Amino acid sequence: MSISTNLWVWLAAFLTLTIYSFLYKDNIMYKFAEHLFVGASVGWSIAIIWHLTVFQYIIDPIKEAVLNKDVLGFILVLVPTIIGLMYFSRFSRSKGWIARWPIAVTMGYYTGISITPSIETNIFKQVEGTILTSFNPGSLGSWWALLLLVGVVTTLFYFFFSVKHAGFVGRTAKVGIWFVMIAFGASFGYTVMARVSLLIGRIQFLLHDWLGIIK
Amino acid sequence: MKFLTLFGILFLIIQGGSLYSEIVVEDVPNDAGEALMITWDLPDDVGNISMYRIYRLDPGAEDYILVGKVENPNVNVFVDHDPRYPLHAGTEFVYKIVPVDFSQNEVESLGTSLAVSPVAQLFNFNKVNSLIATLFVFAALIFFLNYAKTGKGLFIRKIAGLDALDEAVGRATEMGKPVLYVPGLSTMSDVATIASINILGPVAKKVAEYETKILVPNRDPIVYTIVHEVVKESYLEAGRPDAFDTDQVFFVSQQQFAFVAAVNGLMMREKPATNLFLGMFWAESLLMAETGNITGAIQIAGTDSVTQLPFFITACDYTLIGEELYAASAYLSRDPILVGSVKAQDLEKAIILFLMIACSIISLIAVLAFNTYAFNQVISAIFSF
Amino acid sequence: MMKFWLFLERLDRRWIYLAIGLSVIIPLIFPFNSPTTITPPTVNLWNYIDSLAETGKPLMVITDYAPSTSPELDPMSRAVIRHALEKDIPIIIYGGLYPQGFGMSQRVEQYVIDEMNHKKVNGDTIIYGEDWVLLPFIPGATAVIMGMGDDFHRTSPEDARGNSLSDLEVTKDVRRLGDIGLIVDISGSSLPRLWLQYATTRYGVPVGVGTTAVSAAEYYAFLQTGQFVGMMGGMKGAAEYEQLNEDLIEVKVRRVASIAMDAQNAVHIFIIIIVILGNISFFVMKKNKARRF
Amino acid sequence: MLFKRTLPLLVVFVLGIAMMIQYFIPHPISQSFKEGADNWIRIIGAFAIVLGLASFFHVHTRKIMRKNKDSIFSVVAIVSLIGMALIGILGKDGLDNWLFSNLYSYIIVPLDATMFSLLSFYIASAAFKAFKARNAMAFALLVTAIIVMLGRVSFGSFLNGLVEWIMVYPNTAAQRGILIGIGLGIIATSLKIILGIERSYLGGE
Repeated sequence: MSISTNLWVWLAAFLTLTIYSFLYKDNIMYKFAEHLFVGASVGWSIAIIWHLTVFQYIIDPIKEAVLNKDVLGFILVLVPTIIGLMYFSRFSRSKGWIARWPIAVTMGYYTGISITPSIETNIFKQVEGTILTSFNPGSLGSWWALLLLVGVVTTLFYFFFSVKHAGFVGRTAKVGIWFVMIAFGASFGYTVMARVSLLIGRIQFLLHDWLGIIK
Repeated sequence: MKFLTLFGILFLIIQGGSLYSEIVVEDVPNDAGEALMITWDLPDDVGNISMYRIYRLDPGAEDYILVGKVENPNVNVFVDHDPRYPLHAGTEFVYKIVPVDFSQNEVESLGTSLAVSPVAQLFNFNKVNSLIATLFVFAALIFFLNYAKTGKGLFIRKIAGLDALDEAVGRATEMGKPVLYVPGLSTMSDVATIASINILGPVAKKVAEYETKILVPNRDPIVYTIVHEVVKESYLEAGRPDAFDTDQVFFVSQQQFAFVAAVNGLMMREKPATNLFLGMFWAESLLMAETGNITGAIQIAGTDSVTQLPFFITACDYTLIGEELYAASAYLSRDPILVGSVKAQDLEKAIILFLMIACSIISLIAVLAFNTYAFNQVISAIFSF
Repeated sequence: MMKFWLFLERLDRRWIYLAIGLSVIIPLIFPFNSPTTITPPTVNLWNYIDSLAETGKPLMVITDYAPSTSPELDPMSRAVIRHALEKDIPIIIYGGLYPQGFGMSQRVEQYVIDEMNHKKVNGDTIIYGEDWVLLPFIPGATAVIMGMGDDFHRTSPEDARGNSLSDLEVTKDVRRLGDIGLIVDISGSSLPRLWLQYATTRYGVPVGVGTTAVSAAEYYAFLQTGQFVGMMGGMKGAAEYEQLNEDLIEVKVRRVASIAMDAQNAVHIFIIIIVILGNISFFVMKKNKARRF
Repeated sequence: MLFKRTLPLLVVFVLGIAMMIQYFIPHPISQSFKEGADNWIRIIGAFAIVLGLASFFHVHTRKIMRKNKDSIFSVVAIVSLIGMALIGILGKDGLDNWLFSNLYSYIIVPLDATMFSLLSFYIASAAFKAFKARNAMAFALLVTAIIVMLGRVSFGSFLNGLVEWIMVYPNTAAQRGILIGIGLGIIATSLKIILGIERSYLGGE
């Protein structure tokens, strides 16, 4: 193994190092990499939108509809295209409000589809998993399941907004916060490994793919 | 059609299953008419059979096609729902079951079924529980909205992170530095983004009143469009429309880490006195919050992303946890109607708590005292879908 | 001593960054082979794969991941493939249901071949088609699993090099998924559950899993119920597998995951130490301040 | 007023309710309505990028006009944007163009991965700076974090059982509590939007 002869690899290695230089302090190399990254990534998104959305969802269906004389199909693509074009009214000082139409369609769509899945995954599933369905005083697992129920109940108490957090409610909510803190500590500690793996990946790239120091 | 098959089954039962072929085809309910269930009587010589092949005759077709097989000779049910051989609601299909012996030869068919068509339903009865919950939530909200109009019970408990907003904006004013507001990295599809925009309004207004500057970088172009209008409007409401600079609210990049690279650079260069991270965040939460710590900004975060909360808690001065983010617009405005909706949420929470505890107690009594698991089945029927 | 605590209290973050960087770089260049304790999920997987040697049924290794998780998952693919090649278990290497996985499987294949051919112990080299086969990417998502379940050769008539599957020693008797001894899905996503759902439930092929440390938590439940035969969780799981390879079948190669684990251990220990030291300095300083006022 | 406010709010209401109802209807008509709506949203969303671009160019041209030492970086941003977009759109083979895919793999991918990997430095410094036992709860947080971290290293496997217990019971309990609260918050916020109670997203009059 020896140092890479591929110019692309050298470019990637250079950019990797410029980002790490930010750890020391902000500098011109980082500023260069940052602006290159932002510009190139927006350019990339545009190319992707051009090929995958503009062609696949607008131009090709319109062409197809025209060829097949499919009036309904044509209208079904034309209408959202016109609604989308309404965004451009923002460029005008007096007609900017027209952009509210595409925004209204987007809001209606997303709020409408978010409700029922939230009921199912955030509420039903969590409630079902928490309810105790059997209890065997001799088995440790049963006691842990009870602890789980206590944890969920007390955590929920913390989220009561229209009741003063004093007395019973206050004490219960406090227990809930304990559960929350333990959970946060656990997730923090658990995530370290995944993050370090990312760094190992980059260092392996530098030492193996670029410098060829390690196998 | 379903009733016909039911009659068919009844008829077969009465006849002892001897007159007609014993292959029964039924519609699978609560779907778009994409599946049929076929059952048949096990033949007498089950011991010589290795598997069954299920053949289907599509309308207009000349030959049966193989749509599946059952590799256990003692199983006599098959659900035909394979995207490779789709079924269509309203057209009739005929099935034939052919057993296969241990030398892989097909033996005599068990007969053919009546022609049955799958039915597309107008309501999915498996989701009736979600529907009831949705209607209940609706009713609770409307009830509390009306109740709120009476002006009673507008109490909301203290939310430290929101109380600190004033102080945080004030600090930026004193230092003559801008306020940085990141409305999350997601699109409008995350309701957390909407919640963040609802908070941004009052915050931007306060910033405008204090004659400070607010910087709002955006990752999603639609969010950018909306946020731009909200901030502009807030400056107008504060009576300082001329102080609004259109570049204060800007679009950066849709690439997650390109956005972070730019925002981190911005923090290092502009040194905002206050950073507000409210909305939906992923791995970038800590990247931004730690950079903000280095620049010494006062930081308030709020997200419903459970995986990122631990990082905001460690790196920010105040953190709105989950539902607190959604209660924020009511808390900040004290608008009776919005407070009413928070009360509705509290009622729903109380009901959920009651259900969890009551169901646990009842099912424990049922299991321990009466030794029956019947109630557990009721519970899973209520909460599954 | 007081000075030390004061120094810690005011420590610039950049010293920590430097220490973290060194904790990763040094072990990668000079591995120190920290001990690996082997856990049951990994042993179960290793044993199951080892037992395939007796049945003669092939092993299917699926590299269902993208470059972002490859530091964690590549070592798993390599270790499993090494194991199978050492024990003459026929292997089918497959990139999984998404196109990116094919690139991963090509890379892993190349790496293992290079390593094996360098060794040339007893002049014993490996031969494509007799020892392993690389499948191409097949579009169709879930339908591909069902297709393989019914008729393997019809779903994937050729391998990635254009040979007919019925001409290759490894695959000529694999008429359907049920003829495969074990599927090991290496993935950081929820795809192993999909394979479980289709391959195991429908076609009775056992599934083992290799996954990232983050996803491992959710798979424990499936291990307890015995739905997966075994699991490698994160870099540590891969390191355990390498250890088993070395201890039980004497595979002596550069243990990528074990080396990465050295770095992981160093970073974890470093963080724990600085947090503890930070707290001591916090209390010493607090006491000190209290005394002064 | 009608076109500026009332009708847009009506659109939100009607579409919101329609999307909610379609969820309960398995009939093919409802399915194709959903697919159609998905397509519409995709098409409409594609146009917003133009506003994003306008903002991008406005910000950077202004920085260039200002002619200070950082102006050059705005040139870098604009040039790389235009270059990347043109190669992707006009290049041979479309998105499979070799230059486009190399620019992606050797510029965007390493920058992305390296930014992401900065987390391993920040997670350490955040732990050092913030994990101070200021009170009992902060103590609980830091002790759990240390136990879990120890349990993850090679020689900490004696803690495996404890770590798994923490992840499965207290951790799940708190997450469930938070998730239920979030669910209620999402539903309430969505309903407020659908009913037109919360309408700040539309801007002023």
